[in-house]
Amino acid sequence: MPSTTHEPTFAVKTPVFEGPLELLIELVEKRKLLINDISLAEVTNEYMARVSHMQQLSLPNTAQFITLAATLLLIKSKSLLPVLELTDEEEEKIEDLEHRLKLYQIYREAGRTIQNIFGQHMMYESAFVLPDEPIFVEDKFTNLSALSEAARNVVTNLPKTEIKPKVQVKKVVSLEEMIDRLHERIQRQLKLRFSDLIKDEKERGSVIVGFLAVLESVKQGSILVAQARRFDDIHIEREGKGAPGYF
Amino acid sequence: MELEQHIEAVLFYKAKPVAISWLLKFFATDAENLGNALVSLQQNLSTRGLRLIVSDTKEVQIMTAPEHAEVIERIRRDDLKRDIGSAGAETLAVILYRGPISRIEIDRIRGVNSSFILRNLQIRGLVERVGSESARGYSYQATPALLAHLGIEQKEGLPDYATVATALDNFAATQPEAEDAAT
Amino acid sequence: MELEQHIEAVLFYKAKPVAISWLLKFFATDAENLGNALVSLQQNLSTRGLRLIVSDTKEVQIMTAPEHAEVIERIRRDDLKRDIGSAGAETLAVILYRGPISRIEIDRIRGVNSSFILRNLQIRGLVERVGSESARGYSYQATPALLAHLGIEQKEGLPDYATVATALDNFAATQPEAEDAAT
Repeated sequence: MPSTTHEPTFAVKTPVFEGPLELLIELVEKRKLLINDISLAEVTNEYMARVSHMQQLSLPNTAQFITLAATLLLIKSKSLLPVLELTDEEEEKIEDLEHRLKLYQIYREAGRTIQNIFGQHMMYESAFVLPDEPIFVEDKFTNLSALSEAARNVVTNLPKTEIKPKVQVKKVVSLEEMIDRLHERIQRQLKLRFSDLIKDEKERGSVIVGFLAVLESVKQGSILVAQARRFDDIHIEREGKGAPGYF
Repeated sequence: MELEQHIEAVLFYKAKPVAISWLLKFFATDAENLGNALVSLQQNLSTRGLRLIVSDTKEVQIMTAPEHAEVIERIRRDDLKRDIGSAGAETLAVILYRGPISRIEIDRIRGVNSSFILRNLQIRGLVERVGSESARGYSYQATPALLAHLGIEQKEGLPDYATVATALDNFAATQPEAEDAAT
Repeated sequence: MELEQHIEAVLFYKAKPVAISWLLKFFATDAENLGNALVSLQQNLSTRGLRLIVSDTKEVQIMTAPEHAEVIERIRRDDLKRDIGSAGAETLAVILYRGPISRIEIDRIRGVNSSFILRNLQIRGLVERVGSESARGYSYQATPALLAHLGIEQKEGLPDYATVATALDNFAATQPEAEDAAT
């Protein structure tokens, strides 16, 4: 179960996911799917939508979610463009994600059991009975120099303010913006190359979102995409213009 | 018999003499029932390391069996011979510099649970509970005996007092008020 | 068997987690003897109001049996925090099934930074650091207090222990490479 935010500023209760694996597994389980490339491709759009929503809310940790999104997009692209050849490294990344997700699922289930039984039937130790008249026992620590040193140690080991990491979220182009831009350019240019589409984007996240936008349009049938060889540029065309029927 | 196990758990938990009249009321039972349960408990414990002691004052208590007295005495002496250790010293320092301070605050400062250390410091007469138990547990302060031993009349006289106190105060200010930290 | 009764008395007297290594030394016995005595004590207590907890931290402690929780809670005035959030529970699961396990490995399994949760679990006394800090950070283990909160004598008593352990084993068997590469 995702933890729910208690921030009064959100009028609508938005489930807040602590990490990307939690969000991903939630999406897979919601559809009652097993963890594999097919199910992951299926949840990619929703995952991206959630992440773009997180960006709009400027939630912390969004950067971690975007890192995982890159792998998810690889899976998605492979499922939409079977001709797409993946490098060994990419294949590994995908396998690793599936692996981590399956392992995480086991612990998540185990965690549910623990949450259910936690504190339900406590076992108690004996209550501490205060000695009536404790005898004063001194030792090597009961002097000012040892105790002030101990105090300094305590201060040194204090956690640095808040432990919760506050990752700086960089502004990444939203999915919608990217799709709009794509359509506009197709109208104008009829044919463009993927590298042109993203050439002004320096952020990796924008490239990812741009790529998803292309894939999305392919799925909707509004453009045609082709890639001659891997690492080659992807050619995008408006459908119905009888351009080279690459695939 | 269930009552017997209930009584055993309660006496173990209380770890001190409990009035039979209290047990009667607590378990809402009659003298015969309770008597039978106590006799049975006494019998069952007779072969074990613990005993059920019934006092003239109509109190009952679970204690270690007398044949283990020597072993227990050895532990008691060993325990007192051992020093409080660096974890004990740190806990004691927090109480000295910032006491009276609740257990939860001590735990947060040190990032670990201090219950057992606090017991040891109390047994050694180094710290004592103050006031009554609140939602944050008891508060603790240094005993007069410790202060006299250290020759300290007021906290401000402790080495680096200002630095340590400020650091601990600043830390406390970053901590959530409520108990419900995100676990 | 006398050792068993001695241990029972000592654990009752100490009233806190006692290291198995300490028992070995204190009773000047070997691991097999001690192990037998502990198993026998656990069996003998199983029909009584008390239980023997054996934790991953290699500690033992006598506690009231889980069936008596309600009775004890009628006596206790303070209310222990008796719940845990899903993130905390998930982290506990990782530590129970894979402990001792380093923070970095926990982070990797959960896909998030767990420092904040681990600190809270430590403050509540549910997990403990073991050993010294390595390149992967400290390692964490389940304490007797955690087992007490779950109402089980050892982690194998978790209701789905066999299922989860088998799933983890099968998983490790099917993906040995990835398992090793897990960092």
